Amino acid sequence: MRDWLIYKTFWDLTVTGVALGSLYALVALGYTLVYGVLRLINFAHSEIFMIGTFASLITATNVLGVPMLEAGQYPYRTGFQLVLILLACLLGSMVLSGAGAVALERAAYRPLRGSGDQFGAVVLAFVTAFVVGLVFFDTPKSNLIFGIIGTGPIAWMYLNIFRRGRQAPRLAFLISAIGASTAITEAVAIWGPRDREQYQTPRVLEKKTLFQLFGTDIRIDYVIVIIGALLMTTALLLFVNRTRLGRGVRAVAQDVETAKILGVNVDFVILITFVLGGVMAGGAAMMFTLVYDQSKFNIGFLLGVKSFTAAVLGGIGNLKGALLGGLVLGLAENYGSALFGGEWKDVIAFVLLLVVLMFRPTGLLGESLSKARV
Amino acid sequence: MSDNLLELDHVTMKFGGVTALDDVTFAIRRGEILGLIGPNGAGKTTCFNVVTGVYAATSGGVHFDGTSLAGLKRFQITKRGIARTFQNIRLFPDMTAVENVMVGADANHRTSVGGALLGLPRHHREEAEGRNTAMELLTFMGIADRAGDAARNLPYGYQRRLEIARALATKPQLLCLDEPAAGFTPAEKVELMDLIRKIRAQGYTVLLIEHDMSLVMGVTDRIVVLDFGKVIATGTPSEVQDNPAVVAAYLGVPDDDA
Amino acid sequence: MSLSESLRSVTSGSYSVSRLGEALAKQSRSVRWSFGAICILALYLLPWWPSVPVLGWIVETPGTSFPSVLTDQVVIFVLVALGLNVVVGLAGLLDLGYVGFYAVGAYTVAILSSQHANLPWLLCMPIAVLVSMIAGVILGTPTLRLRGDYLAIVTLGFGEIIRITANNVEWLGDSRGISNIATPPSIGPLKFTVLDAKPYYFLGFTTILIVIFLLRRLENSRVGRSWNAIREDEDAAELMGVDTFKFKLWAFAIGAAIGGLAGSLYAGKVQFINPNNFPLQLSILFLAAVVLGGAGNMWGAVVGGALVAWMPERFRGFADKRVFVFGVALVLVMVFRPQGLIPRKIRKERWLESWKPSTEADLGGKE
Amino acid sequence: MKKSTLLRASAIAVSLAFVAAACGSDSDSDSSAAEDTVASEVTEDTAATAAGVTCEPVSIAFFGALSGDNGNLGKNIRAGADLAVSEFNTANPDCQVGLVDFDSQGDPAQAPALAQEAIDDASILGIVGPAFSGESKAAIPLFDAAGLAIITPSATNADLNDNNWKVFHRALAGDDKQGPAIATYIQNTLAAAKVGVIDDATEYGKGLADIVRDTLGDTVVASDSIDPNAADFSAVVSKMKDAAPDTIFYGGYYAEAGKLAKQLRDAGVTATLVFGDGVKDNGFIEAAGPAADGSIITCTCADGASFAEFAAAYTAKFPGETPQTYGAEAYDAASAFLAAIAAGETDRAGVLEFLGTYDAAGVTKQIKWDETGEVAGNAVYAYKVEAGVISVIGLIE
Repeated sequence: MRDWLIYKTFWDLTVTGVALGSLYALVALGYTLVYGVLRLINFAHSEIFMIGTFASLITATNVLGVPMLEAGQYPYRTGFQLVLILLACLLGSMVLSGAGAVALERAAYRPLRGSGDQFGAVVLAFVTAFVVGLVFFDTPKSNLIFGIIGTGPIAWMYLNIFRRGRQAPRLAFLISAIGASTAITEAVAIWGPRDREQYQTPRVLEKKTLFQLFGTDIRIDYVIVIIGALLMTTALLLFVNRTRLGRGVRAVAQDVETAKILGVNVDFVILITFVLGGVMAGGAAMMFTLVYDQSKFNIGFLLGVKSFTAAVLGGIGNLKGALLGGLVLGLAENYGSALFGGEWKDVIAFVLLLVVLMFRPTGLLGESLSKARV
Repeated sequence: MSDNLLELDHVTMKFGGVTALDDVTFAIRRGEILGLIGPNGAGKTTCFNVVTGVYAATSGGVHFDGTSLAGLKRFQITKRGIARTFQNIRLFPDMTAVENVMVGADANHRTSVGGALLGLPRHHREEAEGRNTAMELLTFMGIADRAGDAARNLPYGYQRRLEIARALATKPQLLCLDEPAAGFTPAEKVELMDLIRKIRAQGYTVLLIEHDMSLVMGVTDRIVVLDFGKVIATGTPSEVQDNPAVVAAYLGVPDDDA
Repeated sequence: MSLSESLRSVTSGSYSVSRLGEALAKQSRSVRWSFGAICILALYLLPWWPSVPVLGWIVETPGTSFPSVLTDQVVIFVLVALGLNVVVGLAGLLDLGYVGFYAVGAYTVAILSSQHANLPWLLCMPIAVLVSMIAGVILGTPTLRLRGDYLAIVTLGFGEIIRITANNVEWLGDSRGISNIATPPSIGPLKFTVLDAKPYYFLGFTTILIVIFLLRRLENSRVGRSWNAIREDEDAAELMGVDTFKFKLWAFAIGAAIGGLAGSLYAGKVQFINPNNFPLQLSILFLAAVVLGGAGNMWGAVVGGALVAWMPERFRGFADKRVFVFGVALVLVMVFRPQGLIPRKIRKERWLESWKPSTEADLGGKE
Repeated sequence: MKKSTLLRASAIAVSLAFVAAACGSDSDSDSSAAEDTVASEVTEDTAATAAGVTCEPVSIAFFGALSGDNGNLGKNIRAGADLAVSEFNTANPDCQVGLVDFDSQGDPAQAPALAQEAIDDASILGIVGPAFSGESKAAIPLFDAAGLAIITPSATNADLNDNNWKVFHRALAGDDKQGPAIATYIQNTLAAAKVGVIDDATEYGKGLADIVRDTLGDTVVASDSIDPNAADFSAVVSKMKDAAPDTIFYGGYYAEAGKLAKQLRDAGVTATLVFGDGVKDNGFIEAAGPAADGSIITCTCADGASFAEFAAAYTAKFPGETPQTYGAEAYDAASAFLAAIAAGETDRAGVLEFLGTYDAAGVTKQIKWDETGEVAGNAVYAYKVEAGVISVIGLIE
């Protein structure tokens, strides 16, 4: 009976699967970029995505003043106004996610590479002072003030004790990433206005059916997601392959030492890599809110794990692999859920990964950012 | 039993479209020091990698002590009696010098989890044997004074010697040295030549890749010259020295590494 | 010494611990042994520490029962950290699904002593260890050929597969979990009852001591050396004659067995398990414990495991902010002590000092 | 060298001071929290009505998640108990009852240690909680052995009282009462010919959904589970769209119910949506928006006149908030313990015995327990969402 079901709903599952896969792919690009350059599983990338969804929410409601509901109905917008709102949200998400990624890199990773700088020291010092403040005060405002006051001296101290020129073991990066991820998630859960509750984002786009394909309704939000993901991936590929900075990224991905000798500013290239990953995650986040109208403090976790799976599936470090991996994973999850039941969705994803790695130990398209030629 | 310890039989190695080794055939006789030379990119290290099982040859075969090495895993080849060092030193940096050598000595040991957990007599015997072997080798290489130091903290020359000690600890029949003198001062090179002779005197067969012509000429019995993956000359040092093809190869490709 | 240097020495200050170690190493064998014996005795008395002045105020866990925290969390985390340290710290294999083995151990005991049979705990426990070990081999055989981070994501998937399967398969108790799991049998005055956690602690601590004893034997043997070599440079290790696959599989199997052992202890104590006991986040916490303590150092793993289990309970006063603080602390520790609190040390070969060449240098070469 | 030793010493001193401050402040906050309730009530009650009972300082405890992923459910439940306790303290200035929190984070691994601590605190006479079924199974054996009565305001799993726990009570009906009622409603009132059933693969959701599935039998034409942590339910939605049932039942909590309702409506599924009591929460309306309209929610609670009173008091105590899922049940549970204290019970055995004879009108229903600890009576009510408001439409026969 289930075979029959998947046959009947095949195109339906395909469309939604590709849309979901596109989101996976965009987030996976961030994992793959950072992995390609630093050989690091950027565990906190899922939180960059989460920040993006909140940026989109804030842009829509606080900046543009779109209400959640208008007279009990969704606040649909049309035409120019709609495009403007969507673009503003996209921009907001990309900027905030990109900025989040930069802060993450400077504070949680760069000091571990032995080149900690003022920026990272200040961020770390502020967080430290804030945590110490938690001991003495119980209101966010006094914590914040205490944090700001304490930042200066602690930052000075941190700058003095940064281990310059000493590369930390790779496991330390991973744990630092996990710590950063935990801290960001919990900060949103504790000090966000709705605590751990789910947030809604205003639905400005009416989910109209654009056309029918093989008897399946193709909705506008899915079309936007799929086209958006393709455009962003293409832009990223062009950037990495055609620009000077992109060459720098590839050079560092290939061999850090050689790149250094050739005069590439490695720290700057790494920063750019994080920005690129953050922007992609921001784009994904905005489109996510477009389809699902929601966010939550831990929204990134599962999506992050899946996206990382997608990146490995396609061949980690390989940009086109991330796209392919995302799409394959999205489709497999949808078909598999229909076939075996939704409770097995994650099992299907991981078994697929295992099977693929058995036969292609470096993923579908093989690894290495440096070899990701168009 | 043949006189040859190792035979390369029409070995060809291709990476994608690049042919790194092209129909290479040569043999190493028991007890000799064979030099493998050639300009940069001639395929010397690839040749090593095929012998030690890092790569499987695209075609052709490698025979060691009369049997084919095809299909053997790397560690099995080592246990058969081929040990090597690396061009860019690859010690176990966070382990002590003596531990590094003991890893090599373990190639001849059989204690596994059960034996270690139960503290079987064989475990103790092998540990003691490993320690002795390691310390004797370190003494032999002249670096026993730093036996308890982490490999990463040793001076460069010590690290090179430690690699040789580690390889010797596997009790090989054939010792493959990949540019052991790279980065050495002339005085150190002389010491190294003595050392290689001493190693041979102990009964080992040595395959030596080296850039430094004086070293190769001074220590080897015979020399194989590779260029662009092909054997262009084989013979004693003096024969090879006068070979016009060799001269052309070396003059044609400037040696920027030495 | 300049100010910044002194600051640095404070953060890198393993001085207190390592100095103690050095001071001890200089003492005679009998002094070292009696010091060890006193430490062990003091640790056996750990459940009573909260009533000691000063010390008690440091270790107590306000708002929750200290002896129960010891048995349900600290002992389990220390055991798990010891096991994971074999995989991650010694052999250098990144395992993000270690909770899977812990779950296999707990579920084996649960199924054999409650769900589908009524075997005594003492019989279930070794079976659980064996089953976990087999699970390790089954997972390891296909995946250990993968390198580094591929292994990480595959093991992460394995942990999730175990949890989701337990959650959705009726035979495994599905989301309701399994109750009434057998407790360990009473030994003389040690009665394993619901309301007294101390006997479980004695059992758990003894188990930890045995595991440490056995792991030390492994570490100081050909096996431990091979693991270290694999971690340092897998290719070089294989070319030096180390059967890398076999030893990686052993690391996996031994790690899994210890994880399963921890699971069987947990199941025997709490007598109830459900899939919520084994979330993915727990694997990450386990890994954090090992690296925080100092990957590759058994004592580091012990300290890391104990800290990660105990700290959140100690600082219950922070209520919902303690997880945030934990996250920040992880970043700070990694930034300023990337090797962990008790870094892996270059092994001091005590025999080296007394080593004398037995004969003239003989290389054992071929004639 | 001397300087550095000094520096080290001072560094150690500073860090010790931090620890001291940390510990000092946290024990402060503990006690001050308890005192807070006491102090504020006393000052508020300047009239000092002579009425009220006298008692030794005693407390009841809340046991459940206050932090972690499920922290919200726990906080809402705790608020109900908190309201009952502060009302009681206002009314009885000479009998101040404390409310002690045991934050389990919903984690069964933390539950036994917390239960042990509650047991070791002799002033605690009763437990409102444990909030979830999983932690209940890990903690209740300890409470049972210690004879400390519990009233869970939210754990509905049917097999919870298979264990002959004598301390076990719950302030709401188990799934084995609600499930068949839901099925009856779908069959009789909605007269559904084709039903789809979805659950969230949790103990609560799947437990309830399975009862509905079993009761409805062949009318269930499509059945599936979702992962509550996922955002996308498109595979399930496709399945439901294809099977075209007239009614869909979802067993789970309100947040996912909201997401699911929205995605079903977006895909053009028009079936009537039916939910269990875990969805009776404004969070559902917020998450689903207009998609919530027309949904049916069942609950073993009746929003009678006393409920309105409760809601008003709730908003007065927690400005800007309304009672959420299981908040009212927690209020009823705490009230039962407070009644025992008011009746002069001073030890756990007495409280436990008192609960056996307790029979009073609660906010949600008449509270009276049978010998297994299940609340007597089978009343299950249906609610309907209309224009963003959940209102009762009647008793399910």
